[in-house]
Amino acid sequence: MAEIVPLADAVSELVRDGDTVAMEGFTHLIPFAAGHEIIRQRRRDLTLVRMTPDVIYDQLIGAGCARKLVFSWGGNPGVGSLHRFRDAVQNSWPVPLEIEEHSHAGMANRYVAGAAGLPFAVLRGYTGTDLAEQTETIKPITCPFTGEVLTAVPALRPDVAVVHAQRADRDGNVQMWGITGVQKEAVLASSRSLVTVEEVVDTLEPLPGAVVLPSWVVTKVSVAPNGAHPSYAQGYSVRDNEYYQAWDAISRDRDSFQRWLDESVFATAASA
Amino acid sequence: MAEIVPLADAVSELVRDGDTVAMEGFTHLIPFAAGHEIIRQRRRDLTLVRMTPDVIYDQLIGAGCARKLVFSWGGNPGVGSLHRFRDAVQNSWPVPLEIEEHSHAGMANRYVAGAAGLPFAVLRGYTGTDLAEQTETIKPITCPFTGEVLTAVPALRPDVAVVHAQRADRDGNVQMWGITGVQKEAVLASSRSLVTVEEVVDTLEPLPGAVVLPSWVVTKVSVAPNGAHPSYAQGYSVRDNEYYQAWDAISRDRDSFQRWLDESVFATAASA
Amino acid sequence: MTEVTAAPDWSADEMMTVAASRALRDGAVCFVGIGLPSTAANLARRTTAPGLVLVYESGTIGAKPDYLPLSIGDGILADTADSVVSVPEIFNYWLQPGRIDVGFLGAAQLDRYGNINTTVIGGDYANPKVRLPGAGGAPEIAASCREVIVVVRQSKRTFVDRVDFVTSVGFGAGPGDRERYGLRGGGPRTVITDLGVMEPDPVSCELTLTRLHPGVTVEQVREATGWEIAVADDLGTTEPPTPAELTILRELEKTKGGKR
Amino acid sequence: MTEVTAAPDWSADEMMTVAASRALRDGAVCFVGIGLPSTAANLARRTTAPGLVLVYESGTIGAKPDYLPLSIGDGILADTADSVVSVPEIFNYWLQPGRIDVGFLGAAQLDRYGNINTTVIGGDYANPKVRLPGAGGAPEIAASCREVIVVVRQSKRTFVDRVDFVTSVGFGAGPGDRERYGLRGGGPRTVITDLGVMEPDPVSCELTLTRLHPGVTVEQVREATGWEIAVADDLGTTEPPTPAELTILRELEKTKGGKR
Repeated sequence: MAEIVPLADAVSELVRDGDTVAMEGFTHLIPFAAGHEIIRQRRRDLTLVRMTPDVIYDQLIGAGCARKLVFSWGGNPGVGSLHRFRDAVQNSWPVPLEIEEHSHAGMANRYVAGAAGLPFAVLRGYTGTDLAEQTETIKPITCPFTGEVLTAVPALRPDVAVVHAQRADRDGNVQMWGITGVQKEAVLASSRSLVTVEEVVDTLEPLPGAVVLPSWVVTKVSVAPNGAHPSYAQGYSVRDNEYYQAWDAISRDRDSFQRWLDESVFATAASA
Repeated sequence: MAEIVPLADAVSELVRDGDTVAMEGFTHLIPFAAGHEIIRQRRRDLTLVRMTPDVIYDQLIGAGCARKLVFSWGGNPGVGSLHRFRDAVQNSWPVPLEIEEHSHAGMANRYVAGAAGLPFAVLRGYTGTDLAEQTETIKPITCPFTGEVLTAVPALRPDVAVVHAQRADRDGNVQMWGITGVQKEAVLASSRSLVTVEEVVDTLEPLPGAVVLPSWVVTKVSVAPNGAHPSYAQGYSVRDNEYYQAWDAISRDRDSFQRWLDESVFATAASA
Repeated sequence: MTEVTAAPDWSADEMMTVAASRALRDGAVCFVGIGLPSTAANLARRTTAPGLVLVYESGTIGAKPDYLPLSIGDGILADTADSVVSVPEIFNYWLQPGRIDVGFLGAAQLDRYGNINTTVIGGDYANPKVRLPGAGGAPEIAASCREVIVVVRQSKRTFVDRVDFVTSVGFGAGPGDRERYGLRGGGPRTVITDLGVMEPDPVSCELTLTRLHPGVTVEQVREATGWEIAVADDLGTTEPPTPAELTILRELEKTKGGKR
Repeated sequence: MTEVTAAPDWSADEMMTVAASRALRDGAVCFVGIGLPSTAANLARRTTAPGLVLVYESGTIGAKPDYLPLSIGDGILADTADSVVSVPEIFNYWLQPGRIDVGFLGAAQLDRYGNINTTVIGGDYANPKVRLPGAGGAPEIAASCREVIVVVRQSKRTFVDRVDFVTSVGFGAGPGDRERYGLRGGGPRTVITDLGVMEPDPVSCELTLTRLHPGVTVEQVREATGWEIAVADDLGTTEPPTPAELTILRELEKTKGGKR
């Protein structure tokens, strides 16, 4: 059963130096508050896994939390490049960043295999691309019935998954709706999980399109109102497009990024 | 885009002698009206695919529509055996019935592979069982990353899928809710599809737990109110448990079955 | 322990169901088949294990039916579940990875190593004497749950030395087979019948009689078992059903399928 | 055909977007990326293809946004979709089996065989001169859609003889490569730029200039292309944007992200 604890305690207990951490949320419900808490607690040597390491991982990478990134698309959506990610890959700043690169279809299927307790997944993908040569976790596999050659990717099994959802009930059952991306798979694929929520309610009223994660597959729940900002939580907030645009200038320069870190992360405490 | 046509027309156009037909519905939303229409149109040599060939397939098998059954559990749920199925397997009555037998997990994954356009699916299953020796569509497969041996099953790609749903809109978009089983996969895995519905409405209001099949993946929609009877359509009807119990007596004997066929299927016409 | 007199006010089937319900730890996640397992699990939710999580293969997770469902897909299961998922998802994301604590199975035949047959009896596979329903979810429940409880009436026809067909693996041909097959769940922990309780010997994996239900003798069990069944040195006796258990069970049975 | 005078009242980018919108057949199912493709697809829904079905990789099927979304995961897409599915499902059940008619892609580099690079430019993979965002959904969109439309501004930096990195396959190294790779979609059908339209030669698979936008010369296209581009014998000219198209496009752009 999931325990409901303050965010700082949850991060401190669940995320350890050297862990493989998957923070998911596909444009919607990105767990920024938890990400900032991980920076604040100065975690190091993390392997960060995420289909779209957008602004949230730009922040973690720039803060020096990561030694490796497993991903399929690293950009600032609607804006442009991720400057901290680029600086890490091109100049090893602040620390070298190893990368393991996939396509969305590959990453999604790696989570599916992890959630399903399988060592690998099969897809039609990568053939003819140069990715297949650069990434060791892409291999051919032959159909035992037709002889057709397809592509295999290994399961993702993060140490901890971190996602944001709209609500939990007092037993720690979690409910999210709108675009729910790959969050169910990320939680089910991981050994431990932290879900930040907009609020805790008495009863989770069924809603169209809602995904429920039963309490017994969640490790900790933390209340973090607006914890997806600058992304959004459908029914609670809208996407802060200006933040994404402003991030381009903040992150372009190491000094201005460092100032942002000091002022917006280290000088503040988790809100719950 | 799905065309909305009378059930007799839909069956006549979509289901052909010799076809592989998947009629799905897991206890809930079983397409009985469509099944009776297939019997009424005296289809022959069908390969019938269904995870739980319960009373609906007992009727089709007894009526001589099938030459082969692909399945994972053939019983009268909550009651006992399927006598027509048994008579066909044990005594080839009215015609011999070839069987291809799987477990639920295997069948579900075969539909998943079909829906996903893959030639096979991988699961942890069958190892140590005698099924693996009797069924040719069960083979070992080795993980290219870990060397672990798992089980592969080939995709199901029926010629036509038949399912029942609560509603469609006038464009042929289909909505079902409650226990939705493997119906989405069955429709997506098949070359053609027929969806019978309780009613056609102007707008499909979003509902908790609802699955929507867009019109462009459905071939025909037919209105068949109470078309899942004696199973049920959540929000429209309840399960007719007495029918399932009565079926035991009707089906036990070839003559009483034949009388049931004449009176309840051939002497009646599709209602829409 | 209650002393048992000549005519108990409960049936052997009731004893079996009550014993099965007591085998469920509060808070456990339980994959429930229809029939006796569902009755036992729903009884447990109302007695010793109010926090039991019921998962049905129809995709209903955390179902809390207020009456006994007649099938694994009754509407009440979807209406009261924490989450309803597709059938592929229930097998792939929930059963297969080993998230389920207890799998509850019945059997047409059961052998000394806890292997289960629900496929064919007699003849051979192509020409069976009796064709049974088949596998359903059982093979993967038997493979993947942390432990399996089998509930079945005991008779020589059912309790056989070797099943005619292995539909679901218990301990195969003995120690080490589950590991060889790569099965990750623990296998049968308990077999509960109308006569008593059998558990696998920790060394030989053979089902061993560990408890008799009140009023049942070892001889009766031997006569209802198709192999020379081992008997535990510390053979115990099951506590008879309490009045509360019986009342709740009988109420439950009356509500089967939603009748009230 | 409208005669084009010195200063048209539309920009080259607007011409590109309008041309892309016209390439979408009414009723087609279209897998839409963000940026120009999304603008073009939403323009088409309001002009020539009201029945266009928009599918976004965020899992929104049949989205009908009443303003231009800023990301592939804006709330308006979920709110207006026929169905919202998980990200694994959108790739596995909807894109991979070839259900999508048209895939819409951009490119950082594009070569003569329509191969696309969005990964790294210059240096080598481990030490690139410029690190780009990477693959996202593009490789499988390029592989599986019945046809692909590429929308990209034309320049020598972008239109290269050979991409530095094949992120998404067009026609590989030429005829037969798609079949060899087992790719089931048809590959790039049209490349639409701010200068004109290129289509693969049916025999050589090389991108060939088939249409110029009004006011653009072949020479301009040659100067903006990093290989000796072939020119179709029947080189055409694009119809300029109609006033209606321009009005709707400009209204759309104003609503980007929900601003009104």
